[in-house]
Amino acid sequence: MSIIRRSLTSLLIALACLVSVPAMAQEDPGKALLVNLAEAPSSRVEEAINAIVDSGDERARGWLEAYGNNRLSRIKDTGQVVLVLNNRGRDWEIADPLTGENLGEMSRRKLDRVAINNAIRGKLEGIMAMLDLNAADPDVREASARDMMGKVDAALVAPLEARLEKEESAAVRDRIEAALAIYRVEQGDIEAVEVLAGSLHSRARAALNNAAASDNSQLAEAANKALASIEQKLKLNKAAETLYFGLSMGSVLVLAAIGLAITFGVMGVINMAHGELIMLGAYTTWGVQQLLPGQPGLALLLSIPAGFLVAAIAGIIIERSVIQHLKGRPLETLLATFGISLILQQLVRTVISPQNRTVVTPEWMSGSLVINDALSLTLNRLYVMAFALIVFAALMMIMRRTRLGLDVRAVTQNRAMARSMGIKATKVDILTFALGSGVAGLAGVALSQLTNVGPNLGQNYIIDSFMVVVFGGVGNLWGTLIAGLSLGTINQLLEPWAGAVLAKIIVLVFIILFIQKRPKGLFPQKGRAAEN
Amino acid sequence: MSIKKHVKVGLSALALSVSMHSVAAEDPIKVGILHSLSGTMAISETVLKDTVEMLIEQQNEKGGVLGRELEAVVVDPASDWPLFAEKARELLAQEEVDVIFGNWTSVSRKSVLPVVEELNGLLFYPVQYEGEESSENVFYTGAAPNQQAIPAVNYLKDEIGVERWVLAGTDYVYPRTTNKILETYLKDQGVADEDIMVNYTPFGHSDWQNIVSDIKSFGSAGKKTAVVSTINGDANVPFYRELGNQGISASDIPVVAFSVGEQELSGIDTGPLVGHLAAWNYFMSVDTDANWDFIDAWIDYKGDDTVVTNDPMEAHYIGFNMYIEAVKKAGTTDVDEVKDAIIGVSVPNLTGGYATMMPNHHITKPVLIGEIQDNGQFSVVWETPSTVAGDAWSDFLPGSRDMIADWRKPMFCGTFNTATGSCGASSGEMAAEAE
Amino acid sequence: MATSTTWLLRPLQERSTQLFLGILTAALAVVTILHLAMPEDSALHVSAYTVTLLGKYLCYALLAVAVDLVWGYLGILSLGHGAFFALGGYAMGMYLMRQIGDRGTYGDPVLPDFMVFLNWDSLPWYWHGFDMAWFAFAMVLLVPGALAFVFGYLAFRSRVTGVYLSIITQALTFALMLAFFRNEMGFGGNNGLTDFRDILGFNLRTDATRLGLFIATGIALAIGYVICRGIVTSKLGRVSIACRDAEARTRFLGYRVERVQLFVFVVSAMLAGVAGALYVPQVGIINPSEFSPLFSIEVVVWVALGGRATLYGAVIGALLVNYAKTVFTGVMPDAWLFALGGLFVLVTVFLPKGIAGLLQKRRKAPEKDRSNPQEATA
Amino acid sequence: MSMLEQLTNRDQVFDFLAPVASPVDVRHGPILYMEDVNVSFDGFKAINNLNLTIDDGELRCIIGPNGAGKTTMMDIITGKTRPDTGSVWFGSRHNLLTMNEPDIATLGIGRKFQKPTVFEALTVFENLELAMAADKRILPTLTAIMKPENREQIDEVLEMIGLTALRDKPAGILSHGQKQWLEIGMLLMQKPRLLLVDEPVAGMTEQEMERTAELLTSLAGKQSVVVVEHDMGFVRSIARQVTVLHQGSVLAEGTMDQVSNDPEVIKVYLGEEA
Repeated sequence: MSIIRRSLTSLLIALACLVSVPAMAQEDPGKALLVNLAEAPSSRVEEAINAIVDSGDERARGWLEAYGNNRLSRIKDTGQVVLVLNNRGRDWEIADPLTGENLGEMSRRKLDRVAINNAIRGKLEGIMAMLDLNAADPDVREASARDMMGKVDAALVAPLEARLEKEESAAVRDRIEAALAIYRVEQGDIEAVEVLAGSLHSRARAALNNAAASDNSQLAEAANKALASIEQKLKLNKAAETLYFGLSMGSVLVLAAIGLAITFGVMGVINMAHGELIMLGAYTTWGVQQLLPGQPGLALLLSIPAGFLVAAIAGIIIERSVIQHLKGRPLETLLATFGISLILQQLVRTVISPQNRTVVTPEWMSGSLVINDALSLTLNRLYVMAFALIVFAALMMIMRRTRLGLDVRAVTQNRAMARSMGIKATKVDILTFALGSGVAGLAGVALSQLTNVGPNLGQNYIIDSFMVVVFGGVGNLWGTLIAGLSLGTINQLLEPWAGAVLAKIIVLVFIILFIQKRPKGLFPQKGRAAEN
Repeated sequence: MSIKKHVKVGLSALALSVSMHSVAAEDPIKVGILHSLSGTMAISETVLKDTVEMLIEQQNEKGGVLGRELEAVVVDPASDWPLFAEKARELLAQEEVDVIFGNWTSVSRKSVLPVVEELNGLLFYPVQYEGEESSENVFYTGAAPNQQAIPAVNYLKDEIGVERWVLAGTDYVYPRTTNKILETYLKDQGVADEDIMVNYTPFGHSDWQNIVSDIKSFGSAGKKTAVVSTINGDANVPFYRELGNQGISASDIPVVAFSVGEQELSGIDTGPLVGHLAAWNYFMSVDTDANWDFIDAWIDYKGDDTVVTNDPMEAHYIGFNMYIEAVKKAGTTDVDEVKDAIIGVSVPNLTGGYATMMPNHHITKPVLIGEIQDNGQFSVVWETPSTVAGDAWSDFLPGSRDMIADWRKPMFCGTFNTATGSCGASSGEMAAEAE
Repeated sequence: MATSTTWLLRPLQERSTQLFLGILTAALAVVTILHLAMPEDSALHVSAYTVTLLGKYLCYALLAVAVDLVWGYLGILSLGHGAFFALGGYAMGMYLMRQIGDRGTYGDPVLPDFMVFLNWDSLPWYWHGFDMAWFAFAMVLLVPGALAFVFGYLAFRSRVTGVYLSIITQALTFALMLAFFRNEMGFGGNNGLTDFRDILGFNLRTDATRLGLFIATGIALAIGYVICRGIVTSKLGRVSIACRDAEARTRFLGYRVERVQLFVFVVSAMLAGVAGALYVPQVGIINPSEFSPLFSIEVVVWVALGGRATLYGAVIGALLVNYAKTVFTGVMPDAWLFALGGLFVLVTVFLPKGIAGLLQKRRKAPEKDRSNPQEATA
Repeated sequence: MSMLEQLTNRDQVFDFLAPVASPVDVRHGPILYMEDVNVSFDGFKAINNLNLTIDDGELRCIIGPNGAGKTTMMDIITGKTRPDTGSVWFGSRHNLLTMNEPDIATLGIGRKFQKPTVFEALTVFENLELAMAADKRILPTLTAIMKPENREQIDEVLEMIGLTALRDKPAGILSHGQKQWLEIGMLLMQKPRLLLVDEPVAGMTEQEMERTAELLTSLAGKQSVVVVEHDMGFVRSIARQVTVLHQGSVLAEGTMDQVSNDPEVIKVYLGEEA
């Protein structure tokens, strides 16, 4: 899989080098190979592939990648095999797989894709991995060795063993041995079981499970022993994993709620449009990615400030046009902002589109951080978690250390007094609301990496956000943080045995009951001020 | 004082009804379009509204039918189920439309059904659904479970050699029924209980971490495992993202989806999904001239060459043409005449075959299995040798095993019980009422 | 005894109430006559469609009155009244389902269709009794009442107020929505309950029954209005206003604020339940989306638009917004949300006292309808 | 205001001014008895070993700088705040610490807030109606009908607090002083055994003050009155017994002259504020 994903980029690189290579002789052997592949009936595809591999042609890898990625096509009337560089829209950009020369655009109607399916793709991955085993970078070798696991077949054993001789990196050796062991266990080799004893890799476990089920009693026994030893480790990892899930869900809640903690918690504006501000942030990410095609990473980074600004400006507009007229009427703000949220949603539907938009996840955010074969932390969530904490810290700083923070606290505690001390209350209001909205925008940027970017994005988070803020105690950022994380964790802990829906319901009921016990939330504002 | 206002409201309400009443143009054939343009379902349904409008435009360019123009009457039921019933009533009773194309969700169809039957209208329903229904007034141009689920499972079983099954779905009637059918079917095929894992999630479920990791461990038991996904709409993006990030590739655990088409994929970064599967009766990538022409027309209509087509759009395409044919055949738009005329009508579909309206108001469709490509398209890897006729009553559910629907006289019954040889109460009686 | 009913009779001597009832009866009469007497094709004929539509509006109006009772006069902004509405609706829906009997698709004499094809083998306990009208109708009042009682008892006893209360009412209805979406609950999941046949033996698909339901709703609204008006004009009404504006003070006068709140809250919930019960047979379906928090908020908006703490304002608001909805979703399908949203914003900003406020401005000495947008909420 | 004298002297006529036959047992000892009461709001000790006894029919003035705990003390007596330690008895039978505000109120302790709180949305008349001693449970309140004699009572009090003219105006429009009076009027309607009056003359004109003074003094004897006040002049004009609170405990007690010559008190007052 990972290989397929990297494919297009590396393919283009490959071609780049190709162009530099002096033009090929008249009858390029590659041509025959490709045509052979393109025209092979599904039964003979494998031969065709092997033919390409055996040809030892340095372009082979590029071709196979293109093939595995549905980027090989035949021009219907000429029968020529071409590389599809861009396969979106009505006309596709194609290139010559032999020279890499760009052949311009051609209507997709005229092209006939060289068919592939998962079975072949699986084989292909094995072969690719095999090729990558010779790569210079040991990490690439290890990765491909991991991909080998469970893909080894009789054909691959010999080359792998050969490779094992040459290999100096211990990590890679272990992988290869494991990969071979899986094959051997499947062949009923008892010694191999030992090799897999410690491994947490699912493929290894699969192999052992099969062995345990086999009628060869010794093998079964050995396998069972190995499995038992694995089970223990698995339990621990599972626990760690669940905790991670909880925290990551929690941090999403925190992100979604933290902006509200300011507009609602600090300013007392029940901002029903909060969700839509999040949505704006997400759409900004999409927009920036549209402006910078091909650089999702950069686009994502840029959309952090952009998302903040867009949402903040929207916030200012809302504050100026509506909320300032509703001073001291919190529940009226609820109604007005509810209206605004309807408008914003429909605005996105009509201006952009009712459909969801694609937000690309940059390379460095996709995949997962592998702790061990059983425990790997998904990167996008890891980043979101970090992001949430940073945003929180930044807010804390602003509230505690800056003049704005001071003014905000002053104004919220005693407006009249603050005024008489020369604080421009209106200005503070604007800034506060802008800040809260901006943070909502940031949340949107983060969420665009986890879920849909569509008109309904906001609605899915607004209620949760309110729950978090109220549970944490209105007007208390720490409360929001703790509340978010704990609710997320509780939810994920419940999910395995209660199921997703029930877990959510239980959490809601828990909040309701909790508010009975502590009517002002986890961290209520204390003292005389809180009385009235 | 307040009271004056009341009068106003009251009267204007009447005024509304009156005004609506007075407009009942005789000449054009009125085509009601009942798709949500706002609310949660707008995501999927707006394109269907555009499709029908486009088809009407094209038909009018061909000079309409029976020398009469077609005219679209669009309303917005706003993803609000009771509103669907109300709007259907508005279309039939006030606007007096000749036919309705509409609905997506089962619940909206269920809410509209009594209205259409009572006012004896015509409804073309373009979405794959759970079956277990056959109404005199509804034409199901989407797939019934036997036109999607069963063939897909067969493919996984026979071609990929899957032995262990995860049935994951959103918790509503379509996945529930489909999974019930599949469970029974798989068990008949000798799959053991412990090799089937069923999981339901709420609408728009966004946190899939736990479930995906469960699927992962379920899949590491040794046998080849596949996920049969009836997960609906919005929940798919986070689901596939989680799959990708937890490193479940199509070659490890393929996911075959019944509700994910080009439209949904256009909202997902498909890079990580290459190789996962979907089962439909139409794919945009199908290489036939009819299809390419349809796509080009659609692109021109929307003025954007990145727009996609999908299965429900083809269903409307078929349904619309069937209606036109039926009207020509009957020589009138009279509902009862058209109902009789349309059975047996067959029109070309977009995948190079023909779709025929069966007596049970379902149509014949080919079943295609497609693999997701990195450009949000599907590449067809398998298809049924011939078209499959939609089965209103599943053979794998205890309640409906013996039931068939046939809307030709003399049987004229949506729930004919072959065991008792009698027509089950409901639809028969409805028909009676409708007369 | 006389004294125990005077609070109910008091409103009847009141000019505003008399007017309200007068108009309502007149409207009912006019619609009925135009529907029955006028020939189908006449421009004045009121179609069954319009009758049902108006019936639906009246249900919403009753719901709005219930909300105004707690929000306007008690200062409790409930963002969860949709829950009581829906529960009433489900109670009625269950009755209607049981009435289908063996005419269901699968002809099962007891089990509703959705239970048959999700192969439930027997009726869950909580479905028993709903085949009897009296039981079902009792439940229409008792279930929402009971929920409101338990919830209110907990909340008011521990003095949860203001925004906190609003948010947990929202949590309540949200939790219920999720619960009812689950098919295991045995309420038909997302599809809810539908395909109803008849009520009390009358076929729901005949215009006569529709007219009957419409009139019944009108009467229910009248009764509900009088009850609320009765409470509001009684000493208890003034006490609840006292609770709204100065809770502590009221306590020091010796009133048990939490009990006042609980009483009014439960009454309001029951009214909402009735509204839901009448709503279901007219729209022909009940499903969990009625529990959606957004719906509850929308109801509050109706009240705000009509004018808080003036019961008739709530009615005006409900009728107006829903009428607008019907029209806009027809004439400007793609843009009606703009209109609706814009309406909400403009009203809250420029008409803090709603339409009723406008009307009151015109008269010299305002009647005893007071709203107090400031405070009241905090 | 001579009128007012008469009123208050001839209370057998205006029986509603007479003390109610309440269950409070004052046969042996004081009507209010506080011992070793302590309260602290997150760390800050608002009340510190407070001991205070009020005798039946006594008029007691309590003075003290801001933050001396005057209001907190009232909160404790009326059940709004629960002390951390100590005991508070109403008569010798009722332990106030076991009761909630409504119970305490019905038992016969009336309170006037520092910041006058009346029901602004209700008319003056209705404010008094709600205060009127009556069965205050739900259903009785719902079915309550205004009897002629109740109406008289209210009118008389209206008379007394000089708001007859504003009878049907919403209380929201009243001036600060008028609100004070209305609230006192509400106290009278409650017919309490013990009145707790927090800064009754704040924002009142000279003669308003005098009337208030006369009213309060006239009440003493039949009902026990505890007045918290900043205005020394006013205190001197009514005070018999004065208690000085400081930092949550009793600093001095005695007649006005005694306390005003007490060096401690002087120090405190000069120390903080005059």
